[in-house]
Amino acid sequence: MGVIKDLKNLIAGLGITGKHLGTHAITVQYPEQRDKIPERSRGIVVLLSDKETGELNCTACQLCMRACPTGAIVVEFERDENKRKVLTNFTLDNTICCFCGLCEESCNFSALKLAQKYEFSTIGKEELVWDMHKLQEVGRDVPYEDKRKKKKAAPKKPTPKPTEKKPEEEKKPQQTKEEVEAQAEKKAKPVDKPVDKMEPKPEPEKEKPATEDNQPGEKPKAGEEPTEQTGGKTEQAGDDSKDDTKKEGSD
Amino acid sequence: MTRDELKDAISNKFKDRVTHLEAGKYDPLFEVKADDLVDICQQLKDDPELSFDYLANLGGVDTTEHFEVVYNLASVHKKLRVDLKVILPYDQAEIDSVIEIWPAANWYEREMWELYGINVRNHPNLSRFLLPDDWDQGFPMRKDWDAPDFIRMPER
Amino acid sequence: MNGFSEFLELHPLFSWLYELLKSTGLQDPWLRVTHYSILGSMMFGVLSLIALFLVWWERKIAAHIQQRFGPMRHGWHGWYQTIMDAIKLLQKEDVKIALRDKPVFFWAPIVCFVAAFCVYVVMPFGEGLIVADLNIGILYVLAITTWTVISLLMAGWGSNNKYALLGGMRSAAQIVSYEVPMAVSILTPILFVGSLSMNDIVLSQTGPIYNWFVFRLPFGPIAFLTFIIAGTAEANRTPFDIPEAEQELVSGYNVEYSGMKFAMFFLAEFVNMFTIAAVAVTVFFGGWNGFQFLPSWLWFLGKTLLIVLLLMLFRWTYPRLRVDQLMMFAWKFLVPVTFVNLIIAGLFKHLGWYW
Amino acid sequence: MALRTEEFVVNMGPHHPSTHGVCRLVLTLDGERVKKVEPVIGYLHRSIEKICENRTYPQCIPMFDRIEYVTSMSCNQVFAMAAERLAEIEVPERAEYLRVIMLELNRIASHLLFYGVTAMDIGAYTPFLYGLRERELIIDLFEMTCGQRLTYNYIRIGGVSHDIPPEFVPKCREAMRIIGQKMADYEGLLNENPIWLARTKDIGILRAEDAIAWGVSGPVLRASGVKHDLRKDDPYSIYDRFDFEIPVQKNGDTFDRYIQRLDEIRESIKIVNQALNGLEGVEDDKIKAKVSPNFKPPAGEAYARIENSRGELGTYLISDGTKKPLRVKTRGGSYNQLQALPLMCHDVLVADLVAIFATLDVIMPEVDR
Repeated sequence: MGVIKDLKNLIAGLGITGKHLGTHAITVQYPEQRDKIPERSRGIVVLLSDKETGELNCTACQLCMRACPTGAIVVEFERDENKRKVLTNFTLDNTICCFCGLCEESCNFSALKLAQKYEFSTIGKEELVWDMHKLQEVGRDVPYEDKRKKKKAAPKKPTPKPTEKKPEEEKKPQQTKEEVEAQAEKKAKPVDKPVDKMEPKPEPEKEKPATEDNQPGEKPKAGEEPTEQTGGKTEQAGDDSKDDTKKEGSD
Repeated sequence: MTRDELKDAISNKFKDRVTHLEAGKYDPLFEVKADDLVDICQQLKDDPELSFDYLANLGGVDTTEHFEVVYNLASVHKKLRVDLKVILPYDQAEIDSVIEIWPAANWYEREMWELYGINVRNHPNLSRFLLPDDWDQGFPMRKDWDAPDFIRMPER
Repeated sequence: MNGFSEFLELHPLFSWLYELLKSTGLQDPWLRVTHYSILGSMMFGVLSLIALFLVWWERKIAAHIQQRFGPMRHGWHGWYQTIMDAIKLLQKEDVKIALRDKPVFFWAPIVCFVAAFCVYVVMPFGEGLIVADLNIGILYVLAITTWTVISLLMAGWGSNNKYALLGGMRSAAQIVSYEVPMAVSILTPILFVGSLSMNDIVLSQTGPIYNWFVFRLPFGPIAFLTFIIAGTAEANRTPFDIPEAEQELVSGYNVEYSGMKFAMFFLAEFVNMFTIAAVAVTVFFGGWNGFQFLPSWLWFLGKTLLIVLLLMLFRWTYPRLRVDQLMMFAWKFLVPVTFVNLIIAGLFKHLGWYW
Repeated sequence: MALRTEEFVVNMGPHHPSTHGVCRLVLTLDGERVKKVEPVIGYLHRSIEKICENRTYPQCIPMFDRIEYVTSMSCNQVFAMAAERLAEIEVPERAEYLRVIMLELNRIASHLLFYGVTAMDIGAYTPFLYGLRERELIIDLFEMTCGQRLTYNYIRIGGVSHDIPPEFVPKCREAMRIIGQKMADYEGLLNENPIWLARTKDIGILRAEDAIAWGVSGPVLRASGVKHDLRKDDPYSIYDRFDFEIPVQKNGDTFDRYIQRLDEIRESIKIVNQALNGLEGVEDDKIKAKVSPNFKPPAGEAYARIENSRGELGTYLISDGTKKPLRVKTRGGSYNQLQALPLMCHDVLVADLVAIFATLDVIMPEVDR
């Protein structure tokens, strides 16, 4: 009978919602709890500093400025007595940045990175235009893998000409997996700076050392990544990186 | 039917009324005279072998020398694809509507009229819909268009 | 055990209040008026609290069905969230659109609010816990709940908004239609009670649990089902919430209301839902009857909240009916079913096949 | 005295809960009955086509993300495909597999969102949250791979930007399994529900010949009974390697359009699982062909079209040999479906109109661009 069948189906629907009534919430209470963000997550753009000297990595080559699809980045420089470029200002307009990551990929010097930070709301629009110092300050505690070290290792000029971007193929260093791991281990722990008030410190687990996964998807990574996803080799590599993480986290 | 066969079929069917253009990199591309357009479209649709019953896309182009109108046609049942192109000089930017053949052309032609200023004859409802109703700053998709508040991406 | 639940009964409070007033030397019309006003205000306070609680409860139920947290910030699991919301709504600007129908726009929420609360004059919350035991109690309930339709029509008209007007029209059609099956399905138990007084209806269901009307086969369950369906429609709850149908009419009749006026509509909706559940409990689930270990008003409250939970489950499970389907359902399905049920019940009564 | 009645005009939108953004429908109503519908668009017009004319080819891809943000992977794909056709670039096999996985995951995500919002528009609130709950699994996979949750910028000219992280494959399989299981819940909530059936059956029927003539594509076309799917009919990428069915419905009413998407989720799950298996067999770990940052395709024109979750998503790309495209013309399924909306709204009620509009699954940024 139609009515009985309809009633049965209606009650079945109640059963499904009723079943969920007893389950636990899958959401999190945001400011207190946070979901873990993946390493590759693209948040706000920060400028990276050299780990030893604390100076900016940026060489004012303007590649990022050219790569930016919205014109959010403005790089200003002047030439010193040796005709070398010196960065005078680096402005990032967060109101028009679209977080595409093209600037990070275009950069050959690990000068900037889309960090895993996403909380930068302000009262006024003007406060979102960040200059060099602000970007550097925000980027102090961001872990990263230094692309320049590979450059130095290669028997080339210490500073390659930044004016012309090379095809990515040429940048690919002939590194083996062991070397990468060694490099990762060598990496100094990021200095704990006093946290900026707008940028709550990420949870310790998030401060992973930059592994090969952390890099933008250019050629070097593809070479280093194991081919087979389920091979024992991969698992090992994954475990290694996890171990590193734990060490970093427990420190 | 492969792309080459389709190219030959259309070339043979319409002889010199259509010109095959090498610029079409993937699917065959033909140039059609503006006066001839509706007739050719109708025949393309009615031909049982081709039966281009589906207008996938229609758009204007400003090449800085002349206007072009590109029709991307497809056949749902025969699984074919072809592009038609009509070249219009700047001073005669006017074309016949293909709404009678494919009703889908309605909004595409309106959009073309609105953004490029290419007039569409026999269109039932040429009125603004993408731009504000009180728009008075010309045709924004033209290459020479400029407006006081139009910020071009700086050349870097 | 019995002593404990006796101790928790509240009806001695009522008689004590009456004695207290009497000892001040008041004479009868004024004595009764004062007594009823005090009781009425108490009822009003309690019901406002219940409505606030229901808002919170509905949000929690919805959240848990949808695997969310719901309100969590104010107090334990956000228990006083609604109070904060009410305070916020009180402080908000009362937006008055220019082209409204001024008196109608002003009075609509008040009528809605008052009508929603007036029902509880005859509601037996517990043994002896009744403000006025009118001998036409259930008729009074049916009459007062229909007031809502006037207020919704007023809101729809007074707002001078097409969506609001559509909402008002829909609600008028809906509530008037569903009044019929609702009244007829209540008539079925009344047939056996022989009285319209709410207290008598409850008293006729005392004794073992199978004395509750919902367990009187075969007409009891059907009457209850039709009543709860019609009641959901009366209270404008999903799947019959077409007067406010957010996705179609934005918010229906209350689209132009803001601040406290909106809050009045909102609270009235929850009070109406509680009314439907309370009437269902009174008529079908034995009212405040229950086992001895708990006081009668707790039984009443517990059963009512269970029915409310059912109504909430409806809301968060079912899609919304369309307006013509709604009317069709009322007139082509519910009305015949309730009438046939009534006739069957009458037959059983005549033959004496009931307990 | 004869009762005089009048039709009245209601503006549904641009700020209306069920117009999925900022579409405005001008309704002429006779009581509750819809006599005439006229969609008015343009409230979200950003002229992305013009913007792209001033950007280099790699810079266009983030712009294309924003054309249709619910399935931005396919927007990336269609632009990359058009550019690859222009420059005749061969995409590495691994990248093709990754593209297929991402496109299908994105299709599932989009259909899950559709399930939620359609139920919501017809008045059932809870399915919305259930649909988004499973969509979240997929969005997490995307974030893990390319770092963004909505505008991915993942599929690039010549390949993809990142290889998948090692934990992607097991997580993806797990997500597919969970979604496959939860389908029972989705269907239990709505498919047999008499209220749902009453609201959707025989409402807003679109006949197959009308659908083709008006350029309707994708699930809406297939719900009308036309077995047309570009993944089979005009196979792009490596879709010809997978074994999947194209579900087709008969009536073309609201219910069919709804059930069509649920069926497609199942097929997409199949494709993803096959692609994950196929990915293991790929020896070469190249994910991007050699493409210069100053990508300059030779002069020419190409039209690329793919099967999006909303129908045929096409891009006509004209290059004049410089590093910026001369013309980018995009066509989205929503555009034609919104155009065909008045066809389905003969003498329906306002509530039906909402249901029909919801099952067309229109995304306004794709319409206005």
